[in-house]
Amino acid sequence: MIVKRPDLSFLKKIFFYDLIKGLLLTFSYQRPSENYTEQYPKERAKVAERFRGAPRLNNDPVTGETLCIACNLCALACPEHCIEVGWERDPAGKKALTTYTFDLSRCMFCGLCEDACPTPCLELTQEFELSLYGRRDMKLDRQQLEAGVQPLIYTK
Amino acid sequence: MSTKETLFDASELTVSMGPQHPSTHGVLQVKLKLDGERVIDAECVIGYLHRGVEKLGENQTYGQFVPTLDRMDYIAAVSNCLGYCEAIEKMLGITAPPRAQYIRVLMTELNRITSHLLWLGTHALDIGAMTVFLYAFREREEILKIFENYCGARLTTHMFRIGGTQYELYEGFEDQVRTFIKDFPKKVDEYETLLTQNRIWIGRTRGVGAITAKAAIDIGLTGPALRGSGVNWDIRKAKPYAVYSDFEFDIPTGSTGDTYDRYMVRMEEMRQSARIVSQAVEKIPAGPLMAKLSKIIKPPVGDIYHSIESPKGELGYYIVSDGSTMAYRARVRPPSFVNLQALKQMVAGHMVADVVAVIGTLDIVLGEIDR
Amino acid sequence: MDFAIDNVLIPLIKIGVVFGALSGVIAYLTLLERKVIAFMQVRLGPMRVGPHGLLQPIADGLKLMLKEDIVPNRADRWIFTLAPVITLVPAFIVFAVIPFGPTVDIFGRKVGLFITDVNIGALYVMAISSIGILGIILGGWASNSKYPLLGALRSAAQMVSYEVALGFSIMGVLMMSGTLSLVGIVEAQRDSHYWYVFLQPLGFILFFICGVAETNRAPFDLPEAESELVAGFHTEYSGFRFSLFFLAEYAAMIVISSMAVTLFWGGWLRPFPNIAALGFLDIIPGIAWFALKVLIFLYVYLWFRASWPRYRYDQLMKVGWQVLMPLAIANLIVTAILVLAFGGAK
Amino acid sequence: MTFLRDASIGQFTYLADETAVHWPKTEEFELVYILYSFEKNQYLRIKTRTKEWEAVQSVVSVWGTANWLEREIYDMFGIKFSGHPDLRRILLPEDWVGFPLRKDYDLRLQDVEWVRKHLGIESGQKYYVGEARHESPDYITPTD
Repeated sequence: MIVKRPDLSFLKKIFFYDLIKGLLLTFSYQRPSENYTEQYPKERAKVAERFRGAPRLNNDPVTGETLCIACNLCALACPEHCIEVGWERDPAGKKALTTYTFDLSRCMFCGLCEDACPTPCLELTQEFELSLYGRRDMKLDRQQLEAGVQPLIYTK
Repeated sequence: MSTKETLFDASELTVSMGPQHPSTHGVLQVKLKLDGERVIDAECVIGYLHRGVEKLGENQTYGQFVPTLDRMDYIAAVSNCLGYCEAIEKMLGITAPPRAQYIRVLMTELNRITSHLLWLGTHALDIGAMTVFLYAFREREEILKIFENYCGARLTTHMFRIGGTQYELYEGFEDQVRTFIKDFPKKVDEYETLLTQNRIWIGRTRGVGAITAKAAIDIGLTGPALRGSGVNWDIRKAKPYAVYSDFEFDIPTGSTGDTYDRYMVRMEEMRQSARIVSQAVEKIPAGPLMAKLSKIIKPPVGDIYHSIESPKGELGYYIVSDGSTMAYRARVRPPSFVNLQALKQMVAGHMVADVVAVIGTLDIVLGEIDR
Repeated sequence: MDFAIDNVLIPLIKIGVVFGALSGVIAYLTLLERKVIAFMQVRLGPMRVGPHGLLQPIADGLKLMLKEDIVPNRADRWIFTLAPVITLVPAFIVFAVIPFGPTVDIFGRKVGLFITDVNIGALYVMAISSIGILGIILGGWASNSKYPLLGALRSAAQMVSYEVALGFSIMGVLMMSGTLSLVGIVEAQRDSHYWYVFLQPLGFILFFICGVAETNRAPFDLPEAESELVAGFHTEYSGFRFSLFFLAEYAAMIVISSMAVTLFWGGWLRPFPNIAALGFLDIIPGIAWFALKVLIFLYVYLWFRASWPRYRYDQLMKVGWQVLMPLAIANLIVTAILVLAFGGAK
Repeated sequence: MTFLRDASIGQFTYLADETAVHWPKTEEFELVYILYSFEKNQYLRIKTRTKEWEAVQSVVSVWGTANWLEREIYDMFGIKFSGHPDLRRILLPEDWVGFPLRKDYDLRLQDVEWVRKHLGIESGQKYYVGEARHESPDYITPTD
């Protein structure tokens, strides 16, 4: 299917037909209803429900302690080696989670850890405002992960 | 390319459109030898964005390598992902279930539209038409919202896994896509009113960067750049992968191979992609999303070359596996890398302002060139 | 005492008023530009600085004042500082001749709403506005680096060639009105009951196209095209010096618009000057009409910029010499014949 | 080992890709040419093995595409192509030492040295002691 190459008839050239057509189009878009910008700090962006943002360790809603069984699958799945899971055997012989660090500065939010986690514990929330003041704060420890990253709301 | 001495035999002025130049799409440095306004020679210096993707491929498991591929051609991340997943599936000898195939085709075609919209915006912006950029990005925003709702990310989507797709369609999906497809052709007509018959646009793009079909094949041009020169070759038709054979769409080709033809070819391709998407939305079959395969992917020893039609051209994957969980060699054939070679031929003899137009029409993405 | 007031005090007040208003108008013209183009592009334009971005020009002005003023090391320091002044001054002194309104009496004294009524007005405007080109060439050359040099040569060639076509396109009006002084032209339009745009449509179109090209704007803004030569002749400038170039460009825009209004659209006359039925239009003073018309022209300037791509350099020259020039001369000849045929200058 | 694949014999007028694979055990490079013919709509893959120190005949004269492809192979593997118009490094800086895609090229230590030498700062790269994953490395990450 050969692409056509339309050409301007001489008459149209005289009366700037093509140029005026362009002008009318831009003029027609001036209605405020057509507006598309979003005033970011005041109007918050509508984030999709499946958005892959900052990670969070979920706790069991009933008993309150963590769902994580320290299986280290998420650390192996992560291409960027961001996760380090610390665990030790509790008296019953089962693994218990002690420390859990997640290096947010290297994470690319690919969601592989979320897929690898057998329990609904590790979850990428819809939080996207992750700018912090130091690289050291980027290494989230267990408490921060359970509470989820608190965004600092832009007040002015 | 004439190497005659310059007009007043003054030494040529070498101007370098440096890596941070506003109109090179990414970090590309073009060393131009100018004789006054006329370009004698253009030499591209690349490598500023080299991240060693292929070396990464050898040190990451097959599943982990997929997100890195999204960062290669960050504008058409979905087709990178599709090409790689299909190559590995071919090696494993499995095929994704039909529902996953349909979702894959649908998402890749939507991604093709976003890539062409971004190309249109930046190409028109380089030549001066500022408003087309804003209109094109308004449409692109709609598609990115669909991606965000579906897989959680807008640009580096990491949408497919080896063996199928990870995410089920969210409930509002069909009608969100239908509303987009319903008014998209009208929007493309709007871009055309601003550009196609505009005498300034015609003056700036006709006869600029022309390349014959034979020279294009020899230098290895693929995709819309090749089809602009009249070669009717599209991998979706030549070697149908996924379920492309179920849809009917046609392949636009140009006649003279100049910037205007490539512009018209891509505009037509956007309409064809919209056609495919509208057919795909109606015929998504029910069924499982992932093929049955073990958690740890170990393809048999051997190698494979699988190429798909990415918005920029033929995107090929050559994977050698030695039976372990990591690829022994993961070679990516990037379309922009090979298309950029044609810049030298296309630009010789033109004005400085045309270099910008030609870079725009080649639609290069530096992430893919430098790997 | 009377003489002193008439010839010294009043002109000084007028000059003060005109330049005060002018710099205010230029500042808000930059905001108007960003707002109009923004709305055409489905976005909002500056909203953060003050309600709906109204304080944005002041913020820009302040920013440019406070910004560091870099002079390239091997630049020719003297010419580098002189160049923006050479471009700005002509753009401002042209306003001495432009009639904003009819002579009106304030406190019982007859005062003309224009600074001076020089009887060679049109020639004065042409001469002064061609000096601006020198500033651009010097600016480009003095900053001693590749891009500004290319940009300066390009814009100089462009302005010179469109200057000539501009001059020709005005001739038709001068023949019709018989006088060079701008106030005279407007009065001639009032007496002849027609605005010259109806008598000289081709002349007006040519004038406006050349005017747009003259000020490096809209489809002809190749010299300072961001995508090719970074920023043309004022690449190396920053801070205060850049703001001078910036003001000069907008002042030139206002000059061309007000010239178009005075020559072709009947300066301060209300739309149908002599038809008594529309008497009620007289309530709005002449100067308001003038301002309204200039505003329309500025809007058209911005409208061009938002909707069209940019000409390439050689096409720009081709249009200038091969299309506009012959048309302007043809228009000149035709008007000459008509004027002679219908009995001398009115 | 010189071979010249004349495009006209098999109508393979289009060289899709040209790449190399490094087999350190037998100290060989394997050059892979992927051709495609428009008439037959057929892909063809040609593989040849050369010793690490041998030069290979360049195919730039047959297909123009090979120009940059071969420059990249030289850049990544160090295979010299005789008859290539200008064989220079294409992606890496000119003075880069070593060829990254070889198996024996330990990426991480090389990066740390290059950054220290050129930029004079300690590279933030967490380096893993031990070879690339062939010899079952013990991933010790120094606590930083």
